[in-house]
Amino acid sequence: MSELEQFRAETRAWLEANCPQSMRTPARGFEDIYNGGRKPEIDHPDQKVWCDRMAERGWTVPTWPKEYGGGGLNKEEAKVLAQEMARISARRPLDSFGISMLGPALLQFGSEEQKKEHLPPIARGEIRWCQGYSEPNAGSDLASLATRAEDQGDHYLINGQKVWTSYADKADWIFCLVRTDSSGSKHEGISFVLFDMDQPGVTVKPIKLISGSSPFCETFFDDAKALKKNLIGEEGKGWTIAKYLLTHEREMISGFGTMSRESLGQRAAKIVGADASGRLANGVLRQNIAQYQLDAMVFGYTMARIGDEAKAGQGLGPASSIFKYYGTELNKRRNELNLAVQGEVALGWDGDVYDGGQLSRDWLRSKGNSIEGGTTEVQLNIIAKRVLGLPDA
Amino acid sequence: MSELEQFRAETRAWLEANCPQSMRTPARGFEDIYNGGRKPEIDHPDQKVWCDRMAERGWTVPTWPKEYGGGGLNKEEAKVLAQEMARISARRPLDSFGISMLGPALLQFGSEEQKKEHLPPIARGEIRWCQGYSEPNAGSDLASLATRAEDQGDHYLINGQKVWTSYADKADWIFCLVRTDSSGSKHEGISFVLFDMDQPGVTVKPIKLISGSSPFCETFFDDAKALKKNLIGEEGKGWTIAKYLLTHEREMISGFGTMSRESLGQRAAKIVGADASGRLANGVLRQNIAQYQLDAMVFGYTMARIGDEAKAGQGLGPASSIFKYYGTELNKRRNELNLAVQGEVALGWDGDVYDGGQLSRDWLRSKGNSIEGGTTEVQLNIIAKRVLGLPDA
Amino acid sequence: MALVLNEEQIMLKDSAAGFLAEKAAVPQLRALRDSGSETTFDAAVWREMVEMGWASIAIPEAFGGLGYGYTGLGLVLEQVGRHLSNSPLESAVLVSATLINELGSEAQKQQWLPAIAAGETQFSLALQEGAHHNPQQLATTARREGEGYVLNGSKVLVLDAPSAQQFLVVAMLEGSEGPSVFAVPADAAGLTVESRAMVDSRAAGALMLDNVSVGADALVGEAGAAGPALERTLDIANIGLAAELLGLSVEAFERTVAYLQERKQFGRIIGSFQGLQHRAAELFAELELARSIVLKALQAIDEGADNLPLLASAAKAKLCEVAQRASNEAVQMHGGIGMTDECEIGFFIKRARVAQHTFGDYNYHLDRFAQLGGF
Amino acid sequence: MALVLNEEQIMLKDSAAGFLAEKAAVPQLRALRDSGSETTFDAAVWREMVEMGWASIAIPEAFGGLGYGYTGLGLVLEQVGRHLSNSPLESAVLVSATLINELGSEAQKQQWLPAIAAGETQFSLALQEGAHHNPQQLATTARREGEGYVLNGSKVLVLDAPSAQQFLVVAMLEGSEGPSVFAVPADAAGLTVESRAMVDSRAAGALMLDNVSVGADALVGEAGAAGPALERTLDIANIGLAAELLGLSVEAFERTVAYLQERKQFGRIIGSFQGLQHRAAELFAELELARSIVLKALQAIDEGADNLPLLASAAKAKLCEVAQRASNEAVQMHGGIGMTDECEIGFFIKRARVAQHTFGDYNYHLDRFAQLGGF
Repeated sequence: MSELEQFRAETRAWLEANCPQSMRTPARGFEDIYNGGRKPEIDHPDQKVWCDRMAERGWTVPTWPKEYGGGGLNKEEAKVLAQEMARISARRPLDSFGISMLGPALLQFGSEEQKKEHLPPIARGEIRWCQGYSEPNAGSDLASLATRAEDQGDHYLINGQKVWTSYADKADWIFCLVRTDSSGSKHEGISFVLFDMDQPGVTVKPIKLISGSSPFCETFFDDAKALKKNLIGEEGKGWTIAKYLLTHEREMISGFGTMSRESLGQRAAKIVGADASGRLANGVLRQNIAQYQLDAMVFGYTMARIGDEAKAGQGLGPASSIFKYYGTELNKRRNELNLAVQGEVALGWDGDVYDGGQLSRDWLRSKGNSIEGGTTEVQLNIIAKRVLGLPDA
Repeated sequence: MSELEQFRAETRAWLEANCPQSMRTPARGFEDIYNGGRKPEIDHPDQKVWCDRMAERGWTVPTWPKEYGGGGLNKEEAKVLAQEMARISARRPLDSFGISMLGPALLQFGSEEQKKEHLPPIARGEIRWCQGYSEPNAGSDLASLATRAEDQGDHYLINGQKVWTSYADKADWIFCLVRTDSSGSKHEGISFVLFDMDQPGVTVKPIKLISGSSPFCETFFDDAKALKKNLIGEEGKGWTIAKYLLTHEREMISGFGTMSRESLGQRAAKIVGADASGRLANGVLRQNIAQYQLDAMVFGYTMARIGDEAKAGQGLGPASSIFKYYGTELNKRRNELNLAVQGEVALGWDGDVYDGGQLSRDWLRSKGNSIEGGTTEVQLNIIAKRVLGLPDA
Repeated sequence: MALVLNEEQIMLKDSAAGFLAEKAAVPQLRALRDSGSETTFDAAVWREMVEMGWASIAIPEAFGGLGYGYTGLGLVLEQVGRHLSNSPLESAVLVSATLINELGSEAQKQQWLPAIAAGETQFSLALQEGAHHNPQQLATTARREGEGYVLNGSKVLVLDAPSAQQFLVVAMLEGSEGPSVFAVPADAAGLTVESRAMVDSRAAGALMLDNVSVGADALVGEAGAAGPALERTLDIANIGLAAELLGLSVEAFERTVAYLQERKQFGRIIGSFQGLQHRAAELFAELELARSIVLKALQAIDEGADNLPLLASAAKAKLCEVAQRASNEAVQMHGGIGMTDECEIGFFIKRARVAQHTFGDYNYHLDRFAQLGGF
Repeated sequence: MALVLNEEQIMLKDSAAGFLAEKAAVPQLRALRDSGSETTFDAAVWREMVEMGWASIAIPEAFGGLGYGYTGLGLVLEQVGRHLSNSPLESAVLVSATLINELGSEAQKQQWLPAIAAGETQFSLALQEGAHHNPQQLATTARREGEGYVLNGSKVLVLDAPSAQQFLVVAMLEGSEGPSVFAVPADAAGLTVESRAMVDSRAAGALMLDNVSVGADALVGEAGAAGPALERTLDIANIGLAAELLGLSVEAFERTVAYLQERKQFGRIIGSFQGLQHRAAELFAELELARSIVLKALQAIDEGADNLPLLASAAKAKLCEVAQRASNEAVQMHGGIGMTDECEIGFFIKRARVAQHTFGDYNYHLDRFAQLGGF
């Protein structure tokens, strides 16, 4: 048996023994996945059991190095673990911005000390992080941020306001872009700092969205304190880290549109009806769905192709802008079509018969995809300028 | 009998007596209509007979004043004349840029002497005009024209080049925008002059289009002469007249899309086939045609509404930009759909079986509609700035 | 008829605009929504609308109405769309009064139309049964029993169901080829009205009819003969909804243009970006087209035009398309702010989709437009 | 298979690009068009293509081919699209050799495939009969007579008909349920070949078959059994056309972007206008998508994938959509210049529409895509 097959056998046995039955059902949405933190939201006691068992092996972050709380797995092993988890429909034990965003940035840009301090609590689900990027007067124009950080020797005093801070009300710490110098161009003088949200200078106010949920907050800093040892990278060079994370985020958001689901067209044929030869009875809806399904399929191949090309060293460069732009527009199309297919139930807002308005709330939420993480317009600007080489106005 | 009914009876009788039978069939296209001029293209001798008879009554330009060769009819009478001509399918006796473009401009901006000199030959079809507007380096940016006119006392010497001059090779005179002063802003110092094309300083070179026809020319002026008495309006104030004519032209071009024809959808059902319930067999084509027909119908109502509102003194203002933009885009859609409906025969280029490639040539020609007379992009700029009040970059 | 408003119509439009801006605009809608009440309109404001004659605009004078025609009602509905004003004006007046007027016997019209015109009895049409508008497929049944009838079946998306006093229930009567309509009181035995919260913060409801007995006089018009009147009513209803969607789209667009004129990004007013300018200009042209077809279709109702079905589907399809685009662009161009509940733009996109869906959406009406066009 | 080209494929692509740019690009196409000759390709250049092995790329080694697969042929076709290179590569190789390989008997393959690979015999498929591609409806008939067959009917859009030596005529044989294919020599008695000038300056033709007698060996494969092979051939042909349309679209786009970078209006480089930038960026994304589905579909041919029909219709539909948009935008963004015959952009829009139409256009293939997708 190869080493990898050995690993598969052990993993399978361990998962069988350790994954609670209740965690062997797919999550219905992001909300079903455990996020950890000092004030965790626990829907089922097994969530914490499952997270703790996995964290002990470093499998909440399987590819991170062991010394930072990871599993130290190589790509093949990580793939096996994912396959074995999928085999029993095991839920991911932990998801957080610490894992998906800050962790990768720290691994790349953090000092040894910073990694040692912050990565293990992320891996164990002890500290939940949020991201302090956007500001009220700097929506798409992220780099024109105005939150000031004043040098106080061993720490900075931070004053200003962030907006669209995802789950700031549930987070323990924040990774935050602040301005340490305003004398140069807007991309200079930005620093990337970490600090604890649990201090008097930090106030958080959730923003209610049109979908009724409040995943975002306004966050106010009034003499909030950030220790200098938690400055990541050089002072004034935070834009590099911010760009790295933005690319990361765009790829995550673009993925929203491609979750595998039952084919819309087939569902529509059931709900709206089909003619004798099996064609969806309403020809107009049929064409719109066909166009969507064609584009969604081809978009999937495009993500695969660009991935394969990157592996082969061919690569397109700023591909994430295409993904973000196209993926989010696709997801909006899917949601509009879903309303058109489901009809009455998709227009409900509340109550059991409408599943709490899940369909209409998903539809409304999807409108934000082409705004958050860089609007569609910003992505198109990036393609026009960086890829096509078209000049500035 | 009312005066109008009296007029109708007389008109009907006169038309019955004077319209040659061969002129009682609808023109198949612009090419079938007589354009007059010193070197007229005559497909049928009756064309000239019919034009002369109508011109004698001033009915080639029924609403122009009698002293300038017109019929002096009021709107109601002109409508009756049009109805009576339509009743026997009488062809328009004469069409030219003199009638549609220069005439209205002269009536509004010309001196008494200029009107007396130029309008009657237009009405009689003796002089054919062309329009000298666009230049090679001033496509959409019409006002940046560079053709110079140098003051020589009683005349100007004209040097420069025009492009996209419609039928310049067939015209006798040109109405032309020239620069008499280049010291001010680009809209100032433009003058509107008339001169004879039959002189040594004028060279005309037809431009072959992708459709294979050559309705446009490049026109070169090398010390061409324009008498000062043929300057229309004030020197340096020609832009006002140009704008007036552009509005006029946009409304003409936008009209291309709305000629009444057999419904595309019904034709498609014949060619492509229909299902048992009469639905066009290809559902995708069916939706695209339905969208086009809906928009074409609603665009027709919009032209009617804006006309009615203008009569009622309500009015929208720069409506011609909407018409130009939407009408030409509609016409392009119609032509693309026509290819899709007609299939193989619409892809032919030559030969009897393809009617000389009429369908594909019309399709190709339609692509120019959204470029000539101010591009779609320019029209959208005008709407954004003048109608919506959005600021300049 | 000239495609232009006369002075009387312009006055009606202006007075409706003034009243709704003050009494029934988005802040009032928000307050009603947040109150959690089942009745999602303000009864006192509705009374004022009735007093101003809005419930009687389109009802013939012989039955207590103003005989003012549907063009007038459409102008009021356009303003309703601009302000997202909730009231039974559509369920009770646009739809129910029209159906009674088109289908009812002389006695029924005398009995019910003045009551609607005076705002005394609130009717609502119970037609849709499944996920989609499909008047050709009815599973609700009626059978004769004694002098009267017994009804069984279920209905959804019954507008303003929680406050309605009478339902016009469409059902297939045993032995009939075509549909019949029955007036069923809200408190009839065997009738359950389930209130359902919709995304547009209006009230709709589901009806369960479990052996509901009604008298002989509950049958509106003749047995099995409701088809043509129902079709004409639905055409009129869709034109009215198109008028509402026109007001909604224009208002969302104007708010968006105002935002583009004021919001700064990258050191510039965002309305100066040509990418947004062209999209706004294209949408402006579409709104001008939308205005034309709505006016044409409203006039066609009052003129008794032959091609009303074609014009109704044209108007509804076009306005569904335009409202979807206008409301989507409004959210996108407002950016993050447009995603917040605090910003009023969200109310427009929510109402737009429900009004689009009601009595047939874009897909339904473009398909019908093609069919009526002979292909 | 990874969606990526290997080194051998990249070399093939580059060498095809170099050859075509020199020998068979738009200037050569213009010259051929203006010469008025019926044969609209250069026989000497075609011979060179054959010598480079292009006619044998996809033919199995057993029959004189290189056995290189369709991915290789697709890469050459993409370059053909970039340069609008006329040759019988599609009619004879992509379509005819494939059909013979899929349908022919061992003996027929031995007889004809090496001849095609060597550029000795030029075949062309005669399938379409009416205005549109519709392989389900065939009016051309064949009946048995003696040892052979007699054919009657008519065909249009037979690619490169004036220069073809053999036609693969699809007909319904008396007594068969499915279609049959017959190899008919161009000089057969009763066969009239009418050359037709198409908008793309390629030659196509119409065939009239008036009691054309052929021998027993003219029947390709088995009687009435051509359906599956024909379907697979058409899927492959459509994927090949999609590859050509990809090259055509990318080239038209790149020329347009270059023009945007250079042309000035209103004192600015027009490529600096955001309205044009966003349209160009959207089109760029569409072209990236187009590239993916073409590669995926080409690989699917070589892998013998089950879902080839779905991928073929996906590729053709997507490329029809993208080519239409890319060619229209190319003309519009070039402005007046793009409307002149002197500018080469016009050649792209003309070829695009013919390639889109050939073997089923967007409407045909999006419909088929939906049907194969189960709705």
